[in-house]
Amino acid sequence: MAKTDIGPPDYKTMLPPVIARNYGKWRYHEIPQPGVLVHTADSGEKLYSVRAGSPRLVSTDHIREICAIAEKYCDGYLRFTSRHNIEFLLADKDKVAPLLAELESKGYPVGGTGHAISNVVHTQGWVHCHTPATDASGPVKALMDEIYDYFTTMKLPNHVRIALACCLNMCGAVHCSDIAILGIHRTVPKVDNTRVPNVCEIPSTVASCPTGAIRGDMKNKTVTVNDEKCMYCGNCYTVCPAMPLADPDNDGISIWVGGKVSNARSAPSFSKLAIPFLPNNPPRWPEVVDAVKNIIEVYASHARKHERVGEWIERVGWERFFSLTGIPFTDKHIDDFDMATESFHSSTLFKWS
Amino acid sequence: MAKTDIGPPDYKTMLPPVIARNYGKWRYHEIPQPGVLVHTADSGEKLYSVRAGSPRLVSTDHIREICAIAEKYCDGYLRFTSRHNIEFLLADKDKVAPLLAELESKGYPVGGTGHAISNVVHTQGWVHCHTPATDASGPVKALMDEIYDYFTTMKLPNHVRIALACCLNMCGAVHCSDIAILGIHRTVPKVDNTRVPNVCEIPSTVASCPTGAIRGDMKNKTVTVNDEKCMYCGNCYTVCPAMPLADPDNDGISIWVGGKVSNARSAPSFSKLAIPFLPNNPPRWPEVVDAVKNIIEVYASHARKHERVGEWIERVGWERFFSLTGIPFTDKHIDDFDMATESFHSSTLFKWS
Amino acid sequence: MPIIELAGKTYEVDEDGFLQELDKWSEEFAQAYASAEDIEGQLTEEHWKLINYLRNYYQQFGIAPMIRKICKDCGVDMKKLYELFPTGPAKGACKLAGLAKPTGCV
Amino acid sequence: MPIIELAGKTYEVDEDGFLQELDKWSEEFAQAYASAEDIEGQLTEEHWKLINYLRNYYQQFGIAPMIRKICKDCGVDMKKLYELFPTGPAKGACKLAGLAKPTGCV
Amino acid sequence: MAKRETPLLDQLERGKWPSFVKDMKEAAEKNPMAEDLLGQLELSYKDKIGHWKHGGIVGVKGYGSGVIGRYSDRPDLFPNVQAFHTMRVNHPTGWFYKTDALRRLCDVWDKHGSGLTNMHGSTGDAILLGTTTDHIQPCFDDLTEAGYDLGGSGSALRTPSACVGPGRCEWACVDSLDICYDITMTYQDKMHRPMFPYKFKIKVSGCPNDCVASIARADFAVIGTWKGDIRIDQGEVEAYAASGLDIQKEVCDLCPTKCMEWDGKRLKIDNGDCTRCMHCINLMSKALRQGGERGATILIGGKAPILQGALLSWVIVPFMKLEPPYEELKDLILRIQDWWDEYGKSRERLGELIKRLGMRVFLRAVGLPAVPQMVKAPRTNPYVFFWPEDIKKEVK
Amino acid sequence: MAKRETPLLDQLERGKWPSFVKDMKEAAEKNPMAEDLLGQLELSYKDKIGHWKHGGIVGVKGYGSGVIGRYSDRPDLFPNVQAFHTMRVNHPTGWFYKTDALRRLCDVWDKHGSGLTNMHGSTGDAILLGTTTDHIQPCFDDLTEAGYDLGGSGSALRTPSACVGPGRCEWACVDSLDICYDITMTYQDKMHRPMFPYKFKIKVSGCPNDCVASIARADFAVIGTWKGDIRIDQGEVEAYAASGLDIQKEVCDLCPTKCMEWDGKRLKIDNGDCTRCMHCINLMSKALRQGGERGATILIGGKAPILQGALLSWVIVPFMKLEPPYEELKDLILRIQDWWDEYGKSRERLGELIKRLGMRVFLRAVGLPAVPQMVKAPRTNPYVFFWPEDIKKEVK
Ligand code: SRM
Ligand code: SRM
Ligand code: SRM
Ligand code: SRM
Ligand code: SF4
Ligand code: SF4
Ligand code: SF4
Ligand code: SF4
Ligand code: SF4
Ligand code: SF4
Ligand code: SF4
Ligand code: SF4
Repeated sequence: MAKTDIGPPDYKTMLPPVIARNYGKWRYHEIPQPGVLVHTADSGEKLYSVRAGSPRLVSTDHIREICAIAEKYCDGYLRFTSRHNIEFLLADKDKVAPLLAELESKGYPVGGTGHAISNVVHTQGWVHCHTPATDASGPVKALMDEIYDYFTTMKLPNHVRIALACCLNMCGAVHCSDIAILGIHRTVPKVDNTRVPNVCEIPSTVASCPTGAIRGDMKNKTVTVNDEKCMYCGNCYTVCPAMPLADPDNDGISIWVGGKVSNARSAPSFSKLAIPFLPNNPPRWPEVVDAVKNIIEVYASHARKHERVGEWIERVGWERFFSLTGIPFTDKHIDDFDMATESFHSSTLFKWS
Repeated sequence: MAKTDIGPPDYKTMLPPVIARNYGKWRYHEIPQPGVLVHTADSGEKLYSVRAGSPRLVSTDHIREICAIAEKYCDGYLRFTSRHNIEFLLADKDKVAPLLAELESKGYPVGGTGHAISNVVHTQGWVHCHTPATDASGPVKALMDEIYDYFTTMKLPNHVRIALACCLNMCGAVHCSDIAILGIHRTVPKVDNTRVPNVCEIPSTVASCPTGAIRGDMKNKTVTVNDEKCMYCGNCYTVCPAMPLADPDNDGISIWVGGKVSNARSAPSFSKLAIPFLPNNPPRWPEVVDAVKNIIEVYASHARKHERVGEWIERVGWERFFSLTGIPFTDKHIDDFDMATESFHSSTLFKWS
Repeated sequence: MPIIELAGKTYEVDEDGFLQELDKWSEEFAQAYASAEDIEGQLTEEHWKLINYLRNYYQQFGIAPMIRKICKDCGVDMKKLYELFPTGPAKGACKLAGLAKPTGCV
Repeated sequence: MPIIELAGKTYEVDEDGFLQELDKWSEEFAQAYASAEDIEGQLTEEHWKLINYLRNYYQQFGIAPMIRKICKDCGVDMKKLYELFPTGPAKGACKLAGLAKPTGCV
Repeated sequence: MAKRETPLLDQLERGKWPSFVKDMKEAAEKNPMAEDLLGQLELSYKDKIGHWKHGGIVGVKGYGSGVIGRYSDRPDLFPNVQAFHTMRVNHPTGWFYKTDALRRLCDVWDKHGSGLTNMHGSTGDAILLGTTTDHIQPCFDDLTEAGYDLGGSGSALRTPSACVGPGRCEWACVDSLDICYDITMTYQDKMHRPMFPYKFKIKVSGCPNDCVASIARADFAVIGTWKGDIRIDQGEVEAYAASGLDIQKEVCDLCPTKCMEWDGKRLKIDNGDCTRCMHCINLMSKALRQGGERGATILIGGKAPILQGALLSWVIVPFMKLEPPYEELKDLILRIQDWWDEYGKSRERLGELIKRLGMRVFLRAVGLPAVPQMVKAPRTNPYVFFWPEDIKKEVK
Repeated sequence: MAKRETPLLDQLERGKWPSFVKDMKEAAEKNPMAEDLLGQLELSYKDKIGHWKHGGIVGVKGYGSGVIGRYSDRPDLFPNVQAFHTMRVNHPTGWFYKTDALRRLCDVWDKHGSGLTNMHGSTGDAILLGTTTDHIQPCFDDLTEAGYDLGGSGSALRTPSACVGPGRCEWACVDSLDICYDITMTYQDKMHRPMFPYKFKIKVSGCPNDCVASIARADFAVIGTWKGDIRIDQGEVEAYAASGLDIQKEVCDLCPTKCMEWDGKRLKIDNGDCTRCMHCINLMSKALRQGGERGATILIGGKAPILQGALLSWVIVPFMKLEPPYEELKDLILRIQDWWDEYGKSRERLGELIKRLGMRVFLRAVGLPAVPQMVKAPRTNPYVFFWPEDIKKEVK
């Protein structure tokens, strides 16, 4: 029988010697060019990190290629970032340029540092999950192709964190991203009364609904859904397989803006609804790509230096965000859930546009 | 039979001629001294308003005395303000000084303008209501005696609006005041099972409870209260007389701060809990008076010019408010109702004190 | 609590004259009590329609109906309501119908 | 849906081997199925205690109990639980007990 | 001379602020109700508890509101306040009085009641504190004779109120007094004959300073505002500066949108960014005038905490022109009340109903368009409802 | 060469950003599972719908978590992905790898699975995408052989993660890597054998920049911070200014508490007002160093929107010193989990439970004092509960 509970490999065995020597004693850093970080330790030693983009969904061969590069330039040391980029870790300054050259020749985008758009945190989509309202890897690839330039340069007012989740479970950082792409269903689950009794726990299913749209039908050991109260979140499907709600004609994507995670300057905050619905249009989701690009560009040309997307919008006001981006404001933008009234404008302090 | 639906007297019949002539054509105003407003019209005409404090609970004789003064100096024209002060309206500048002299001699405080503390908006208390947890007129009188000076001068950073309500119904401006004094109960209602069936609507009583602490007992045509879930709001008593909750030993007063109504600079906002409980100590409520005075004085010495109480606190932080005032922070200050988590600190952006 | 005597029977009522033992209600009570609510003479069919409606509603739901509902269900408008019960639906009609004193409306 | 044969009877199960017609469950089913969940030989009294507990709970409340509750009510700790059902309470125990496939735990 | 001993209340005669106890004693001199009130209040001060029974339904013929019934729980000790009802008298809009009218009110009240009043109640009425059941109707008859009518109570329209506005204030962007009076007269029926699910309050302020606290205390708030650039008299600005106002620090730095610039000589305002907060205008009333196009922002839903927490009114119409006869406004009020009346539960305020059913349902029902000015920020939760017409019907 | 036609997916091979389709095709060359995955994904692109069935419970002996079961709903067309489970492999803390370790992982996966992975999943695991039921146990055996273990799934502790911290960053106030690793090793049992009401996530960031998004995505967030004055190297500040950084505009004006002053030569910070937002330090890493006393703020409750709306974690301990063996921290974690485990309903996250029962109940249960740092502002509603000991018992 296999050993259990051995835990992950000890990270200390994975650290390049320059890190081991200067662990916890870093003094400052610089970003001499997009994708290259130089950290200087108290000791004066320097660590060069070269950041390359990744599709995240990678084959073992691709990983082996990365390993080969790391062995060639980095004594076999590398890491991944919390946003799924690859970081090659070098002690030797002289190897940086050749590494960059090889990465370029092999088609690795180098960047994602400083005031850039880094990799898109995303999820499974049609590749592996059972509840997606859209694909994940596809829209991300289509989008990154289009905004590639923002990855490899640092010309934005501040960094822009984009995330995608394929359903309301939001496996990813969607609820607190500068720009978030969120798959949504728009039709109510179809209850399969023959299966519910055998595969679902009725009380759990009833309890799963945020709006109380589900009622238990004890006689028939099934449930009924009040269509009027259902907003297609899919949580009932998560607990009850006999209530599927995917609908090719009506599933699609919503766009959210202005969230952030860091405590820099302003407090962390949630993303807010910008566009309630865009159609699923595989393979390249042109409507989604255009919409995100438009928001980025309006932000790029209007925000002040160091302002995150949300900070910019808070300063100029949401009226202005909608008028500048040309995105229509609808009743769907107005919160009607739980804490709704908190978001209503309870003052006369608004702008005309 | 009496005429019905005649409505209130037409206000136009009550306007002094100088107002009738310059109605809607005022140009600017000045406050030459506390309690005196001078409004200049486009026409160049001037209106002098002299504001005097009032206990609000006034006898007909007191009103007749006011009338006599108004007849003597104002051709019989006066008004009351939205905070229950009296305003004598004069067209003749020369009568202002004699009016002030007479008011002083008769003990009328003149002031409440500009950066002052104006009259305390308050309610019925033990004088006329059935749900009070404290008196209204008494604490107000005791407080105003003590902070009288802030009424007759204009030396605060901005005006400070104080209100008092004797129960959670908050008949007054308590929920949006710079400083609010609120009567609270602290023990659960005592259900009189013999009376409930005849004097209460069970469904309304059950529905009246914000925390769902009340259950209908259909068999006995009465209700039961879950003590654990009851926070003594008294709303059940409002709809069901057989559930009294007044308790001389445990009723008392809570203090709230930082609310405002005007849209000047910052948006209108709710008052927030400063002191969860102070005892009812008639006739002069010394603990309450001291607590309010302390807050006023800390505000007076720390806020910047034009900052309302809430604006000052928002700038320096609530940590600082509690450390400066010496008011202890407790778990009662942390919201645990409905929108609770909205008020939790979801960032690392706080001060140590 | 005051006791009133109507058509030979005694009833416990509160200061406002609302019945304190709801099961003591009877048609005689309503009729005898009408004049106190400024209704002259015999209660008409229209009065009874409203009184019965109120009683049925209260028995079924345990609450007094909202005014709009009364008007809708009984086909009367506000004017008519006050003609029938000059002291108003809350004070007049509910009292004669033997409902608990309304608290929703102060 | 796959059909499995156990001790001479056929059962419809899902891909994970969870019973699809819950009323077909029997003690024979559980015993015959045990080896598939890495339990060797006869189900012991301790196994049955847990299986019966799970079934009773499910019948009463319509849901599978939370693990902590199982441990408390049956007087077992996590270690014991995994000893008895090496594939774990959700996969192993619930399957043999003929409960709907748990969804609360993925 | 009052016959009762009131050692506790006596202590509230001391001090510089005018004393209500003095007024009570004054009334008690000639009025036995006032005297017993004093006695009962003293008892409350001793017991630390109120001595009024719950509720009371009394009224005048033809009305369902306007009088608050009240009975003592110690009629044995205080027989003259056994019944002690208050009459809510609708004040003249803006609380303007000519003394003869005010004296008439006093005379009626001395004849029928305790001689004690609140000038005014916090909804705005002249509150006549305490009379007996018998006196209610005659008192009302005399009041109407004197030109007064009752205000609202119960599940009715409550007495509307307004700031002094054009009567005295240079900042009134709408005629708060006239609007308030017009509404009061138009809706007499709704005020006197309760027919709503619960109370409904309307308040009108002439500008965003909101001197009548409409945003916090009215279900329906009308707050004057303007479009167009703030008009600057640069000479007067300099005069303010010369007189000691620190324009950079006190004005520009406190402008919430930071849309003002002052170079020591000229003040510049980027009006597109201005949110009309009034701060700069408040400080320099001679130098700055609001923009030329006047109207009001309409906000709804404000209320005290019972049941689900207090609400501040929120924007539903950013800008509405308001000229007599105020048809657009009154039309909107009717549409809103109709909807509320149809769907509201008993004791459910307008704001609570909208919270329960959703703004989108409300907006559709009353025919208002969704605009960004309605929200501080768009929703953060993804629980979006779509309308049937948004959804593609299956064709297969 | 892949045998399936994938005209839609082919279009995603174009463009400069690395293509996952290229990787899938690469894997499909030698692996039939990968090939069928490609085919099924193409079908999804055509149909605009996923083709995976609901759920799946599979696992390895002795564990109740770590594998996500998955079955195709078109096994007729794609038999090789009829079962296609993913293994969540716990990453080395900080996602540091030596290539030999990484190659070992690839070898295991080529032997047992599809040859496709996510590096990494958004909780942090190395996700091995797709294997059959039969292969799960042998794959696990080979993984442990190679030095790896599974991560969390289900109602268990999830794989903790940490920012790079002291490994490379000058701003790490705590040893994010060591804390994360220590916790991971300490709680192996809680990770592999689900026993909670629902999932529980822990993330550790070295400073308020929160590069591992703990505040948004962890039930329990540890964020490094400091006490004491920010240390200023005035010479370096001047150097930044000389190099073109506009210190007034870019640094001081953006300081959220406006506690910085710059006179063109010296930078002054009023540290009592500083909320340690990192902004100035972020911009001048050479010139400014955090204060000398290091520790962490503990925040809890963060999560995605299901069920009652997303939550950001909130402060429960403003400052905790964190030195190995982190007893105080681990003690707190245990107390919290115990309480949650005792009172939480099925599928109720920690934050939701606290929302339901109240912070006061939580604080008392886990023995933490209430401090002002816990709230943005005190409550606005008057619905305050008092403790039994606050109340005077009737003596009468
Ligand atoms: C490598 C990584 C940590 C890791 O353990 O993997 C990292 C590394 C650094 N972060 Fe970060 N951050 C990393 C994810 C994050 C995240 C999390 C995320 O994006 O999901 C955040 C919070 C994002 C948010 O707020 O929504 C984050 C917010 C910051 C900030 C705050 C910026 C701001 O103004 O809000 C800084 C400060 C700065 O950039 O000046 C920062 C600064 C840094 C520094 C400069 C710290 C240092 O001295 O080493 C590092 C280089 C930054 C750069 O890329 O320019 N890092 N950083 C992560 C790289 C992700 C990537 O591949 O792009
Ligand atoms: C008379 C009155 C209106 C009425 O119809 O009765 C009134 C009258 C004026 N108010 Fe007011 N306000 C009156 C209640 C209010 C209220 C309502 C309240 O207190 O309940 C508010 C909102 C309070 C709040 O925000 O909590 C109010 C917020 C203001 C403001 C905003 C100040 C701020 O910085 O927040 C101004 C502007 C200013 O003072 O510079 C203002 C300004 C004014 C001006 C200067 C307007 C003018 O040009 O005539 C008037 C003299 C003010 C003074 O007293 O210095 N008035 N004012 C009310 C006097 C009440 C009293 O007796 O003290
Ligand atoms: C007299 C007055 C207080 C005063 O001394 O000024 C008053 C007195 C009462 N109010 Fe009020 N309210 C008074 C203005 C208010 C206000 C302020 C306002 O209108 O601007 C509010 C807060 C604003 C609001 O409406 O939300 C207010 C919110 C309440 C509430 C809570 C309503 C809610 O939805 O939260 C109740 C409870 C109820 O309706 O059952 C209430 C109930 C009451 C009752 C009728 C007691 C009851 O539960 O039945 C009180 C009768 C006292 C008595 O015996 O005379 N009163 N009440 C005010 C009316 C005088 C007038 O007509 O001018
Ligand atoms: C694989 C992964 C997405 C990815 O591609 O990276 C993932 C995939 C799934 N998540 Fe997740 N979650 C993943 C990270 C997250 C995160 C992000 C994080 O951990 O930082 C979140 C948001 C943070 C949070 O936990 O709140 C997240 C919030 C959810 C939720 C909503 C939970 C909630 O309380 O709101 C669900 C629904 C559930 O638990 O039933 C969920 C459920 C699921 C399930 C198990 C689907 C389900 O309903 O049963 C998905 C399985 C997909 C599959 O077939 O492989 N996943 N999930 C991530 C785990 C990889 C890893 O271990 O590294
Ligand atoms: S976001 Fe939804 S669909 Fe996407 S991986 Fe997570 S649970 Fe699955
Ligand atoms: S999809 Fe969501 S809202 Fe609709 S019934 Fe299911 S759980 Fe409820
Ligand atoms: S606040 Fe409460 S006690 Fe005071 S008058 Fe209003 S309802 Fe009565
Ligand atoms: S006092 Fe308030 S919380 Fe307590 S039972 Fe009555 S309504 Fe509920
Ligand atoms: S609200 Fe505006 S218009 Fe009305 S009195 Fe106050 S400042 Fe003047
Ligand atoms: S009104 Fe307010 S927002 Fe507009 S310019 Fe003046 S201070 Fe600024
Ligand atoms: S969170 Fe702070 S310590 Fe950790 S990597 Fe980011 S900046 Fe460095
Ligand atoms: S860390 Fe932030 S709050 Fe502190 S001084 Fe720097 S910018 Fe200001």
